[in-house]
Amino acid sequence: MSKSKKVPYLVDRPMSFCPGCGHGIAIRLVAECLEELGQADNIVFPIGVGCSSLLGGGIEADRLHCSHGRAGAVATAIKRCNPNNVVISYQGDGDAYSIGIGETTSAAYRNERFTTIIINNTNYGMTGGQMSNTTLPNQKTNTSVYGRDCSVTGNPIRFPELAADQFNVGYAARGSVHDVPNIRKTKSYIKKAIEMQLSGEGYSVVEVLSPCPTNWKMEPLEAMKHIAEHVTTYFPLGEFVEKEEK
Amino acid sequence: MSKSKKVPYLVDRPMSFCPGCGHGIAIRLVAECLEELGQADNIVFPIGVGCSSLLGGGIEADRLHCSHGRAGAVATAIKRCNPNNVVISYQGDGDAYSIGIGETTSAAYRNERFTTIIINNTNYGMTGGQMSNTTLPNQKTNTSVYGRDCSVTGNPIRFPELAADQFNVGYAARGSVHDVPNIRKTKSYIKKAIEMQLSGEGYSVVEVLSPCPTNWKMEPLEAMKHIAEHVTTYFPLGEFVEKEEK
Amino acid sequence: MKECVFAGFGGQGVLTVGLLISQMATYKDYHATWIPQYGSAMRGGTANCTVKFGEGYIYNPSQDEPDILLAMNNPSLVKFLPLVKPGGTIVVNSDLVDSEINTRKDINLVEIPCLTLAKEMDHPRGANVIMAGAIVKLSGDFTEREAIDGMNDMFRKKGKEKYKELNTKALSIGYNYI
Amino acid sequence: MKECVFAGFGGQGVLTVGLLISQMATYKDYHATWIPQYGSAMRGGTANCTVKFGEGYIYNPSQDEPDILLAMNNPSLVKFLPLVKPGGTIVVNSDLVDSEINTRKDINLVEIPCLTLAKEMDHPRGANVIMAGAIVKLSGDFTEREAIDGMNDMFRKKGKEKYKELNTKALSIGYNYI
Amino acid sequence: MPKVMTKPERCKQCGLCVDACPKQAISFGDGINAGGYNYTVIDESKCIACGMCYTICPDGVFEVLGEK
Amino acid sequence: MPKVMTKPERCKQCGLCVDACPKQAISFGDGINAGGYNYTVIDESKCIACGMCYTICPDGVFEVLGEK
Amino acid sequence: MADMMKGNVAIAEAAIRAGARLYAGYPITPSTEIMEYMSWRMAEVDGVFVQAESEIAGINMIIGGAACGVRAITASSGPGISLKQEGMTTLSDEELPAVVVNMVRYGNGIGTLYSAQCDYHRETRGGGNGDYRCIVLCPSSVQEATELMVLAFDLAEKYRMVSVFMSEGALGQMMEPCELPEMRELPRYPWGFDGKYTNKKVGIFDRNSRDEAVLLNEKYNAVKENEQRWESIDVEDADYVLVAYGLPGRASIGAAKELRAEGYKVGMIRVITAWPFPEKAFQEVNPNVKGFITIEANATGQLIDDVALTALRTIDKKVQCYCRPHVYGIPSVKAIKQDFIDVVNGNMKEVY
Amino acid sequence: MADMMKGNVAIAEAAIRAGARLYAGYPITPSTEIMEYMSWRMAEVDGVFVQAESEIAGINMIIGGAACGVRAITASSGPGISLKQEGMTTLSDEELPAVVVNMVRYGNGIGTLYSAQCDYHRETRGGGNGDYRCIVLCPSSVQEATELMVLAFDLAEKYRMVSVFMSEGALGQMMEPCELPEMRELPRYPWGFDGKYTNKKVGIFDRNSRDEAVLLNEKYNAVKENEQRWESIDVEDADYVLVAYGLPGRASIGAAKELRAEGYKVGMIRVITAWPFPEKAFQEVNPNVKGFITIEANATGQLIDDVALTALRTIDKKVQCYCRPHVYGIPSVKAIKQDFIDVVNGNMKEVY
Ligand SMILES: Cc1ncc(C[n+]2csc(CCOP(=O)(O)OP(=O)(O)O)c2C)c(N)n1
Ligand SMILES: Cc1ncc(C[n+]2csc(CCOP(=O)(O)OP(=O)(O)O)c2C)c(N)n1
Ligand code: SF4
Ligand code: SF4
Ligand code: SF4
Ligand code: SF4
Ligand code: SF4
Ligand code: SF4
Ligand SMILES: [Mg+2]
Ligand SMILES: [Mg+2]
Repeated sequence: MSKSKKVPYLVDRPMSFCPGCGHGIAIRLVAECLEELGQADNIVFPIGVGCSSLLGGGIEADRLHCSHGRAGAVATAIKRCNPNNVVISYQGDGDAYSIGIGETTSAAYRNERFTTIIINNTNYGMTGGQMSNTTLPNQKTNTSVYGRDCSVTGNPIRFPELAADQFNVGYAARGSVHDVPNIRKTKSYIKKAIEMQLSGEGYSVVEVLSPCPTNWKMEPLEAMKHIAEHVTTYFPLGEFVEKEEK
Repeated sequence: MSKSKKVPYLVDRPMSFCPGCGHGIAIRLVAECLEELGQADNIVFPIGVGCSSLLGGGIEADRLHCSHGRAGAVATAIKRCNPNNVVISYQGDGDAYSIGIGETTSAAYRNERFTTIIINNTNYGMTGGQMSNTTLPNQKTNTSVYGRDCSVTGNPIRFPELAADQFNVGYAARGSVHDVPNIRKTKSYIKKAIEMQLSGEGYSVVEVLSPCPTNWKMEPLEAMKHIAEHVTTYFPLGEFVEKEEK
Repeated sequence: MKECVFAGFGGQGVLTVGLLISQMATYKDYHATWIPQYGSAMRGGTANCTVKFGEGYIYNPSQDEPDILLAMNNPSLVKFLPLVKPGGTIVVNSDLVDSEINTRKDINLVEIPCLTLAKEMDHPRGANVIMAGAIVKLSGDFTEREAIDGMNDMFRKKGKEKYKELNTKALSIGYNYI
Repeated sequence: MKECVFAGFGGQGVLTVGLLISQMATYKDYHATWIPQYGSAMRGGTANCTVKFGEGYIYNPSQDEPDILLAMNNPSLVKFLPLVKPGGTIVVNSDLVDSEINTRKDINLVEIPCLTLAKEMDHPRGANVIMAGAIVKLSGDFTEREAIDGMNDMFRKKGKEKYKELNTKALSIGYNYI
Repeated sequence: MPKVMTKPERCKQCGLCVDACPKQAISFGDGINAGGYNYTVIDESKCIACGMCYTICPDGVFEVLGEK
Repeated sequence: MPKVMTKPERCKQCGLCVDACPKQAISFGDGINAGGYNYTVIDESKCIACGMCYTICPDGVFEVLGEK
Repeated sequence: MADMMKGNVAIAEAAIRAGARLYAGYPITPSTEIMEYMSWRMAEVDGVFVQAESEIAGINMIIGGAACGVRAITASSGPGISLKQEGMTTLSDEELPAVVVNMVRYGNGIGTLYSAQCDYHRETRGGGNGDYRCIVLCPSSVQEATELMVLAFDLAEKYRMVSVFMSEGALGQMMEPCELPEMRELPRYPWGFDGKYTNKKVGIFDRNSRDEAVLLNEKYNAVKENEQRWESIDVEDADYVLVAYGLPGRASIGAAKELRAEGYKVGMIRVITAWPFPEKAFQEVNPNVKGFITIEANATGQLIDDVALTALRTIDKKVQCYCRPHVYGIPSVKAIKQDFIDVVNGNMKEVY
Repeated sequence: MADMMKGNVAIAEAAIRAGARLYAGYPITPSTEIMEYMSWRMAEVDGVFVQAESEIAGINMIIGGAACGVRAITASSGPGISLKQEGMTTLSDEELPAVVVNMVRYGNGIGTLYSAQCDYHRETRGGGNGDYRCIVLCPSSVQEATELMVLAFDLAEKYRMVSVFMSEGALGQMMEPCELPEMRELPRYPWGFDGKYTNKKVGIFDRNSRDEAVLLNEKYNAVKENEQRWESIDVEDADYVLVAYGLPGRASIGAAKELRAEGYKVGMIRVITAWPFPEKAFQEVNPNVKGFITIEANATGQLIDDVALTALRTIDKKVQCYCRPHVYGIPSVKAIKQDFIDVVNGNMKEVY
């Protein structure tokens, strides 16, 4: 018989995401890691605008609804003012990589000592499914109705890779929640990211590939399969940098 | 006897930079390239805020003083609306890499077909010498009076490298104006960048290491030597990507 | 001027019923407005819209005091019951809605098993059109012909003509169920 | 209330002369204001500041109608000449300034070869302090002692005491040049 | 003692757990919760308390009563 | 015919050309321009029209009259 | 017989027909459908569509396009419009015409999605630095929205100003029968960049602020004189005049008509140009009017200030000004009638 | 005997002494010295200094710090303040106290470096989305600046609002003798984040907008009632009252005194809190006053609206309101006296 499993109290309440949405899994993983690391009562969440906003009533912890894209800056100040708290910004791909690209890269650049979790569902979910900077080539969205044309809109951005290659960050990884093994692996990434923060060595980021069945216009299971078959081909899973702890 | 050399009419007027400032050399190189490529009457300059602003009266061409940091977005629209014009955004390191990091990276990300020239003088010159994202480790500025502490402010950003490694851009290079050979090489980079734009293949960027004797509190010659001896150790010169023309 | 509220789960087609009725009104040269509830409340899974139409100009397009309420599920009935104008009509999807919820005596409650009817006619997605037919009849503002023409005109313009016959039939079923 | 304008090239220390005079005034419990021209015009290489001081409150600290103008170079004289109050005083650095530029008869022009004087006393960076001394005298508002004490107080607080003797001497030279 | 406890009021009928359960122990029952969803029910006889359902469920429906 | 023409009113006395000239043909004269700067003068006898001064001068002071 | 059309779609298509050939923006509810429509429609008319990385990039793209002489438009709401303030003052400063659509949603900060009128002060006075003004057009129906969109471009062009198209979020979401304007085939503005420095008046840096201040005031005075728009009823003999705009304005007309029918001497001014404020409408008001009542969908009352200031300029005596902010949504005709009754019965204190 | 101190330095040190322990911002003339000072000074008091990548990041860092209960301050000017508007409405919405310094410079768009008062409308009404208000404090001397900085923090804390410290650029650049306030050792605000969810009222997402609108108005009414600040002279018997703030306000006092001495019945109100506007100052004005004259350093006249609106509330009859915008700089005492003479001689048309 396996270990008992109970939703951590941090997130043990009804969530208002759509059926089959990956946000619910991701935030639970964060809560599990915090609990296991004994940090569940030592946590501040700056939260982005997007379906992340639906966490407002979903988690019982210090949390601030940041202006769209600005969680990187807000988290910077929170961590600097409260260095002993664990600070985790929870954002979507639109929030962190489009409007917030300045704040997100600048926090990584400065190697701010907080953790960023970015839910990459390859579109702006909350506003009804527009193209984002992680929308796959040829993916149809409400602002790429004939499929994304990368020759004029750019290729999907790979932020953990960028942070790992260009900046002096502590930890960068990409996981996915499309099946149980990947959920477990993603949890291990999130845990390492928080541990990196606890060590004070540097900025940590985990991008989480996550389904948006509503805007992908797919059934939840189909959406999970879509991640396995397509999304991961553009967004390789794994760890891109892990600084040695001093 | 060598070839005759005359300041191109585009910039053949008094400039209001400080004595020994590299901006004057850099903008002349741009004008020379345009002239040699037959584009001197086919050019639009979105110009950043900084000592670049002093170009207002310095060049006779279509030019727009963009809000601080936003030249990347302005240039995007200009090039898309006037695809047959050569569009060159001329910006400082503060303008392009601090406040404008979002617009600069987003233009590179989308592979917009214009050219960016970034004058990297390792500080905010116009406002009197504050730290910028390219300030060297331990460099004293008005906001790093004891020398830049990279452990909390980040390591100097290397944008051409970032663009080359992370995005699908056409051309990225870094030159310097600290002596005649480097000025000549930098000119060749700028020319390639404009050629890349003319070919329509993609975004091109040339960063130019440039002295700011006033805020470095150095004599002009000393400032040039400082570039050779110190600045280039953090900012390697050369070309980082050059897309094959189709 | 008539005011109708159409409410249900996201997938039940209530916004379309509303649009249908408003388009029929326009087709008859009435003034008409259609206004949805929008925003992230969508994620709760409920949707509703308000349609107003009539001969005069519509000063306030927004929800006010509906003459007619279509409630396709229980939460909708609970939510909008108190708003219905005294003497107004409430049409419920009796396949899903528990009419016991209704506590008002001053309204006219009409129960239509639209899911069953739709299944019977082999057009499971036509339940909302059936309801549209019923509401058309109850409103007294359109003939069956006018309603059908208005509806078909709308679906044609939207390039959704292929269900023309099924939809015509569904509308008639609803119209004649009353 | 006295208004003085101090103008010259960036490196000539005119802002410091202004500050010196204002600090002397404060030292004497006068009201005083010091206001520079700021901004990217700096790059042209010229600098200037306006100092007002007196027993009464200074309502407008900004440049208005100077009683005294210090012009350390030609462009400064050209620029500020028209502003000086009729009957006012203009002190020029006669080592650099061409007094011919002056077209006004209603002012008192004082020529001081401050660069030469500074060289002579072996304190080449003291030309501005010499000018301060002259202006102190011309203003009639301070004794030599008051001026020297005010100045030394300021330099001491700024941690720049090491030139105390040289500066005292420079001030005296300027004061007594008049 | 049951191996798995559920909070049916949270279920949104996404079906992810049904697919993930290695023992086909989960199915949709007839009940409808306040959200209007057919919620899941567990066949305790099949369940091996492996916890897959807990791991995949986005809505925190499951609690697996395995070893502490 | 001179090999190099200058626009002395533009000179800001930065000294870069003086340093760059391979023939030490450039020096500061006695003249002061409107900006207050001691501007550069060229010793034509030393100049080889190499163009270094043109290349380094940030203020467009030089025109080198070499081959067209 | 016109078809039912969604406000945001009608607005977008009207812009295309008015000559818009650049759209750059970032999505935000309740304006997003405008962008979504433009994302495919712009290409059909050989225009440029850019999905910007942010509202700031979006408005700066508008600046770039406008400088090329292209009719340019962006749309947003709430915080998104706040982010455009620097760009809007820059457009104004450079005298670049453009249209900025604000589908107003309720709330400070991140705000809510409710339809509202809480940005009145900002749009009429400018939320960017400086003294600039934008023309502010406020439709009350989908049909009027399409007409005002054409006007927005025409006025922006005529005065080289920014036209703010300020509408409540609900208008973008609602459907009404609507006849679209004719498709115009317009050349670019003649003065845009062409790479040849043909036009020396766009993008120049060094300017004389004092001279410009005079020109600025002259321009704004011309706009004030020529471009006031409003709809009013029964103001000549009114004891009380309701003042409102947009959808609450529309509902207020209904209320005023019903009150008239009930025997109250009520008039109504529906403001169409919030700037320039329709002073001329007030000149027609009964000189013995007892009070003005603003009906607003915001928390604190904002229109009230312009009403009081305008009354001060147009009515010879002091007139009481009342304000009933309904927070968000569209106040019902019944609620507005009640507001009036509250005033008459002395149950509402005047603001001015 | 106080030492000469530069305005920006005095402002920065006063903020430190008032308890500021977070500075985050981006340089811009003429505010930069505040940031430069903070860059080394903050560390000395164990505070946090972050050089933000932009004004937007800066104001959002202020949000983060304020949410932790830290006294936070940022400073900027012109377009930099425009970029902070979204953050400022968010601070207001979250009821987070903070101080935002605007060292106002002249101009729309990128603007100029001239000292001016062109942001009055924006600061008093909010340039972000929504209905929020900030307390706006306007010093007229370096000494007063240090005192108002302490007040700015205290009022921000008391009402959980943003205090905007609005000063002309010139005040930051000028030097005057100045006595600094005492150094205070204050604990953090008691309600900030501690990681333990001790305080459940910061950062909550779901709120009832209608209820909040009521509370918002109550709060703003309390501020209006309690926090008006002004300096006035000779208003009780004045035929004309000059109204101004900041350095032009200071010069206007000089002008009013000289005019009085010359026999004119002139009074003067120097506005210290631009919001809440000092209505109480107007209550003391001669009921038979003939006119108010605003002296402003902007292009279009902005203070004039609040003066007219306040006169409307406080004076029983219609009073003419005149406005003389001096574009930028500090108008001289002589120029202001001339403005007055122009009004008396009928050479200036009233605005209201
Ligand atoms: C300043 C601002 N601009 C735009 C919006 C509208 N908006 C809300 S969420 C969102 C996109 C969210 O996408 P993402 O970050 O990917 O999160 P998701 O919903 O996909 O999880 C947008 C554009 C906003 N709230 N604020
Ligand atoms: C929105 C905004 N923020 C700040 C400023 C002030 N500012 C002007 S130039 C400048 C920095 C310029 O530095 P850089 O881009 O490196 O150019 P440089 O002067 O060094 O060539 C700053 C911060 C501004 N004009 N606008
Ligand atoms: S819209 Fe997409 S991301 Fe948002 S809650 Fe629904 S499924 Fe999840
Ligand atoms: S401040 Fe520096 S960059 Fe600017 S003009 Fe002077 S030397 Fe050049
Ligand atoms: S614990 Fe395992 S076996 Fe039991 S229901 Fe869940 S997934 Fe199936
Ligand atoms: S995974 Fe959870 S929400 Fe989805 S069907 Fe299973 S129990 Fe219900
Ligand atoms: S051309 Fe060459 S040799 Fe002649 S002055 Fe210039 S640098 Fe010297
Ligand atoms: S390089 Fe040019 S500006 Fe510098 S000294 Fe020589 S001529 Fe003068
Ligand atoms: Mg997303
Ligand atoms: Mg720089």
